[in-house]
Amino acid sequence: MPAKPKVAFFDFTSCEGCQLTIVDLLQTHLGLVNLVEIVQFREAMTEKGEDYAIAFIEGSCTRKSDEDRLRKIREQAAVVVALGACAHLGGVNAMKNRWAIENVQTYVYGEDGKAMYESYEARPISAVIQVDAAIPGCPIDRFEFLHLVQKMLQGRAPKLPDYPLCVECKLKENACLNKLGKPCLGPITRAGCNAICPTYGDGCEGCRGWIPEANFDEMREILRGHGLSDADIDARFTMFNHYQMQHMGDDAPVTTTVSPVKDEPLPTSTFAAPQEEPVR
Amino acid sequence: MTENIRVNVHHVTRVEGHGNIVVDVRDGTIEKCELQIVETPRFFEAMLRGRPYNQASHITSRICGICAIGHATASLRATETALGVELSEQTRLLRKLAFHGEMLDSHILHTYMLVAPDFLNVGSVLPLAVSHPEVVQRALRMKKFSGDLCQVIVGRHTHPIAMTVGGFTHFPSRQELESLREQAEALLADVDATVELFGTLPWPTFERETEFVALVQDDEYGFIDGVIGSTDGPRVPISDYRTVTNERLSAHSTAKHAAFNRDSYMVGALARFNLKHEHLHPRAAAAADHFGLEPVCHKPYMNSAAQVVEIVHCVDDVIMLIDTLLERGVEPEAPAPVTLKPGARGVGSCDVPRGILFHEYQIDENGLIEEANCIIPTGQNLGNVDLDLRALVPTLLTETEDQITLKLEMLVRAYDPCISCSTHFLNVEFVGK
Amino acid sequence: MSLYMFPKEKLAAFVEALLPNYRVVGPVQTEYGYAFDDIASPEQLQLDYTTTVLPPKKYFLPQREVLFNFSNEADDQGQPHLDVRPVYADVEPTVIFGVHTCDMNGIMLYDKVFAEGYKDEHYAARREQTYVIGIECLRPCDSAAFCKDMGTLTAPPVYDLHMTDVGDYYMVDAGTGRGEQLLLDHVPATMARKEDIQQLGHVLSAKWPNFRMRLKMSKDQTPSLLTLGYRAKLWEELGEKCLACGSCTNVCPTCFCFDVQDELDITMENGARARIWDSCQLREFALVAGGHNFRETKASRVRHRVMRKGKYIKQVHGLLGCTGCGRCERACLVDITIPGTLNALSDEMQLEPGD
Amino acid sequence: MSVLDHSLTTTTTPRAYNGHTSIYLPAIATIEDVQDETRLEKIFTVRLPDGQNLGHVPGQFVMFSIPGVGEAPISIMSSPSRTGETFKLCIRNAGDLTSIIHTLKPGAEIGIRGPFGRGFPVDVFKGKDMLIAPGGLGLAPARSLIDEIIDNRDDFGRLIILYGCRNPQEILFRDTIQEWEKRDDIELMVTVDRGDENWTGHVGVITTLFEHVDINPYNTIAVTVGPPIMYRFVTVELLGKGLTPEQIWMSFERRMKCGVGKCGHCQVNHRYSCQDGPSWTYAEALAFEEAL
Ligand SMILES: Cc1cc2nc3c(=O)[nH]c(=O)nc-3n(C[C@H](O)[C@H](O)[C@H](O)COP(=O)(O)OP(=O)(O)OC[C@H]3O[C@@H](n4cnc5c(N)ncnc54)[C@H](O)[C@@H]3O)c2cc1C
Ligand code: SF4
Ligand code: SF4
Ligand code: SF4
Repeated sequence: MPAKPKVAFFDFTSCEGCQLTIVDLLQTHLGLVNLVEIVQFREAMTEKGEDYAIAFIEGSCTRKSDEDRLRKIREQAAVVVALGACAHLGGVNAMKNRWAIENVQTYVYGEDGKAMYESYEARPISAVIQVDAAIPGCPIDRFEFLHLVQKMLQGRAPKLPDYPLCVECKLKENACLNKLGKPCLGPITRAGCNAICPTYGDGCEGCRGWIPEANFDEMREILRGHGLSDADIDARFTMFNHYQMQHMGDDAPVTTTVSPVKDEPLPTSTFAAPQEEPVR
Repeated sequence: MTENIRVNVHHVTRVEGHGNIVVDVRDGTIEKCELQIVETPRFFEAMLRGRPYNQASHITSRICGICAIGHATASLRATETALGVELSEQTRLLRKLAFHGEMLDSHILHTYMLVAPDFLNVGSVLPLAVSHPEVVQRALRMKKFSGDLCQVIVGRHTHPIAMTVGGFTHFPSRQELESLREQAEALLADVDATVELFGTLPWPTFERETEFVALVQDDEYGFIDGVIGSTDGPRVPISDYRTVTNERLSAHSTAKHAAFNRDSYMVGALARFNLKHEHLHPRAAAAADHFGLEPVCHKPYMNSAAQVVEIVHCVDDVIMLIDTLLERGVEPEAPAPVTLKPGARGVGSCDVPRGILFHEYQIDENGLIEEANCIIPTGQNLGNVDLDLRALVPTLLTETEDQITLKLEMLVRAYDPCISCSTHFLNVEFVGK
Repeated sequence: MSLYMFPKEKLAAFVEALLPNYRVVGPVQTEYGYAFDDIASPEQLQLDYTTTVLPPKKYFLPQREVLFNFSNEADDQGQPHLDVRPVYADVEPTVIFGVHTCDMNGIMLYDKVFAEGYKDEHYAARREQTYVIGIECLRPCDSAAFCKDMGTLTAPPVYDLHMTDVGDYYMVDAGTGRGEQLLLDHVPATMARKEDIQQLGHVLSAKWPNFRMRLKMSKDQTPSLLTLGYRAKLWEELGEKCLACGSCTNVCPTCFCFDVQDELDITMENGARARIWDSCQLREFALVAGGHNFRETKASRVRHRVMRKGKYIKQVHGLLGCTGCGRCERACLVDITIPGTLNALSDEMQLEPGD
Repeated sequence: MSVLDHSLTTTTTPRAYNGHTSIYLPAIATIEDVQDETRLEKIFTVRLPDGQNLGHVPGQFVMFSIPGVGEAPISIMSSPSRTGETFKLCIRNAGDLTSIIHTLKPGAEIGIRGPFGRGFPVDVFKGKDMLIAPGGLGLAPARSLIDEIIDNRDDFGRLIILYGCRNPQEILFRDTIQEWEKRDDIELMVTVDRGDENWTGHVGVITTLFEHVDINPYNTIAVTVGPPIMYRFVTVELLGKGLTPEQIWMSFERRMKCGVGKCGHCQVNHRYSCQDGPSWTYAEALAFEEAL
């Protein structure tokens, strides 16, 4: 067998759940460590190698200052894989892009605190560096990760399904949630997670991104049929895919604005702002 | 004797999230000694604005991959309190079960994969797999159980699916529960072996008196709801959490610290042990004895020992909870109804692996979130870590920088800082300030 | 074969007696309806049920079926060698209870598809090991069914046993010798007497008025209607609406298209080649290397499905590809239905007088 | 005769392996030789277990597989007359599986199923003038027929080959083409859509060659193999020369997963291209809206 490829994991703005999912995969598939040599995995090891061929990047890029680190990784790695919705789509992080950055900074950290927290429009890493493959999901599906890694080791392009979740949902013989009046984005979301959310009774939230043929108009009609307001539907369309919606411009299938409105006033939280003097 | 030391441990590995320790000692005096957080801010509170209330738990579980069930639970409790939701007994039982799954997963990960390598003198879990394969295999077995438990109840551990406002969207079958119970019984041997292993470790004896804060319940060593308790005495209702987390300017930096009755307090397993050890299951109490853990224990390194005690407790509690559920039978039930009204406010709290966590929301009459606040355990601990570091460093000056670095890292690791919980932090110190 | 009967309360004993020797499956109640599933105790079996999400085809052509295992292990010289072993996987003697007449028509078509041309041994292995016990439909499942239009209200000759509820008894028609044996070995059934047969006749003729017709044409006209309507505007309209989610084909008792995928174990030396249900409604179904897609538009895919149901399958296998079970209608989130489509097509194709 | 005569369908029994039969189980064959042909194509010489003869007719295909990667239909390049213990395949690196196939070295074990599909009815062609017009990679399957004709040259009338490629680099079998050029019993013309500095031959799409040939429409069979778009234009030329649709043969490449008429992918209207094709007459194709 040829030398094991050296693999490194990196995290940017994320919850690190995808890396944890890989740790979980090791519970049942410890043999993975025989296929690759892990040289960097901050969540599990102290050792750090800078010589790697495959880089898995978790998390969105949300700071200008992170771009350099991303470029360094790109220079070193032969293959860069976006790991999980944050890296792949921008994910939940991009919900904040609805407002100007000062708006969210002030809201969370107050007038004085905002300057201390560097941030800019959250984006998928493909917006900063070239990405060779993506493993979607929030979190990733551990078996999809394994299969895609195996494909890469075979020298193949890790291809994702282009069809919607409903396919997998039907094969599992789930009762269709949309038929039961519960909102589910399965019809427009890329399959590959084995329809885990509908299987557990909760509608798909679109964490794997849209299929190429997503029929947003009919999807909206279906959700309206459940009595959902347009605001609610927009919120669903943008939970993981805010960045995509933002960058679809006028074609974005949303009824409200997804990008900052000029000169919006800066709000402060009516909940405790960290500037307050001791309450005691 | 090292007169001048500079320790700069970047990206403390093996903690969830990013942290840097900076120590600067000149001529025996501490110039700087702090745990810096380099995690990018994520602005969850801001993002929640305008979102439907039933999205909140799904969004906030994404704050942290390891405390996902904890965040979802705190979030649901906040929403439910705001919207006047009464939970059924079945919902409470199932939530506890899921919560235990996460508690076990997190504690096993932390103690076995992040803490044990330090004590066994191997760099990390990968070399540990070579030097102590049986230890790693046991850890993976135990972790698999906690993963299976989460899967059966809420679909998955990281970002639970079936927990929703007012109840659940999926229910475990009798068969699944029976099989989990069997697995839990079978796990007891591993649990005993765990206590044995951690009993042999040379826990550092460093000690510093401080205040401990945890959720306390009347009749159990619980993790969800209750009142906020302190080893300094007071009991505070959850709705008044702000008087506890109380953010103020600290003496030695411009950043803010959480402080209740003293300069800082500690949350997490040790705090829970100190506050409610009398409700531990007997096997867990015996484990505490075995480790020489006695309330009130002021040795921060012993937080990891307290986590092992909680592992023992949770496995027993899982068996008990499953027995209860099997006896009552689990029936699919619709989530409890909500009442929408203008300006509804609610606080939810639970004691996640790393300590007490608060979510607070204000929800409008259309069910859209107007305001949100999340206070995470690591943020509350940071002030205490700094004070520990300042007390610890002078005792280490005779050691080599490598040894110092390791001890400091181990201290930070003992707190199990889940820094990726990057909602806003209460305490951040910046180099140069 | 012969007609038998046994008291309804003996059904439990029948199932009980089968359980030690067979995998017994049948309709069971789920949280939201019914599904064919394994029966562990007789009370789970619900013979009075509305149509399941998936038809019993999953027992003959499972959603995922391993075709063969392969290995690439190295010999003594370290030279890897390819080895392949066919799998007629987990085929155990199975008894399926409660198959509706529409679904038996689906099985009849499957029998042809997988036997004609090249014989599919994997299908045959499952089919041979499976006893089909039908149940006569006396009432329509729900408003989506149009079995009466499609002529699938009577049981086709694919069953081993076929049961009709005649009040206190089940009348059982033994369709095969092995079915007869299965019955007589496991339940005290008696030969039906003349008056019982008469009663069966009453029950069977009384059922017809319970069913309504939904098609504006006879089923025999659908092939020519579809030939005429190949270029109808209707397909564009349906293509606009369609979600391309494949639900209609996955739930259909007569759809059988599959994809083939290779899977590797963790060593990457061994693995399996499996077939997995596929759907002509999906974008990639007819896409080939180089990017050419023979059915690029959703309209062309929707049309292909309906053409298959109402014409192509009949041309190839002699049977219509729709059993009127109504599953696709229940599954579709945008109301694309077979009766709706055929009726709309028939409307669109009405030539104006004088044309 | 119906448009589709099923008697033409060549049904080959699947190869038994280890005593089992499964139409999906490949025989384990060995790659004997690999030759680079062009930038994109390689020629693989394949040996079946025990050197069994493949037993195909021109125009048929095999399912070529690398277990663990996948399986794809590949036309048989060898003519039956030149198929002994081995046969040849010409494979273009077009994607997932074929890129891995291109990494195979002699000695590699692979899976072969087939031959499958309806090939060209060579017996029916006997005594006829043959006009063969392949485009690009289409020369590979056409080669099987051409070699069969060359090896039984007396059984056929004229042999006219009109070969078109996009550019000179894509031209397959250059050496063989040179040999053909030398023969006086083969009328050969090659064209490229776009030439380069070294190209001295004909430039223009394949249809521009047709004006240079005269045929006897009453005794000619035309066979064209290439991308779908080519058929549309070539058939116009052929009809213009007075051929009837029944005299024009073509090969249809659709996605195929099973090769045996089950998986549904290769359907052209109601017909399965893997069984009722891949070789069809234009007359048959005209009856299918989806064909061209
Ligand atoms: C009857 C027939 C004969 C063929 N003969 C040859 C030949 O002699 N030489 C040659 O190089 N190629 C030939 N092809 C095309 C060859 O099968 C495809 O190039 C190959 O399948 C591409 O697979 P891939 O995995 O490399 O490409 P990808 O683009 O990665 O393929 C994606 C998927 O599409 C399927 N697919 C893609 N293209 C085709 C296609 N044209 N036909 C069927 N399935 C396809 C593959 O099975 C695969 O699952 C023939 C195809 C057919 C139908
Ligand atoms: S539940 Fe969702 S994913 Fe499943 S079939 Fe219905 S719409 Fe599709
Ligand atoms: S069902 Fe939807 S939200 Fe859930 S994991 Fe899959 S793609 Fe993500
Ligand atoms: S096409 Fe629809 S109604 Fe007809 S058999 Fe299939 S699922 Fe049933």
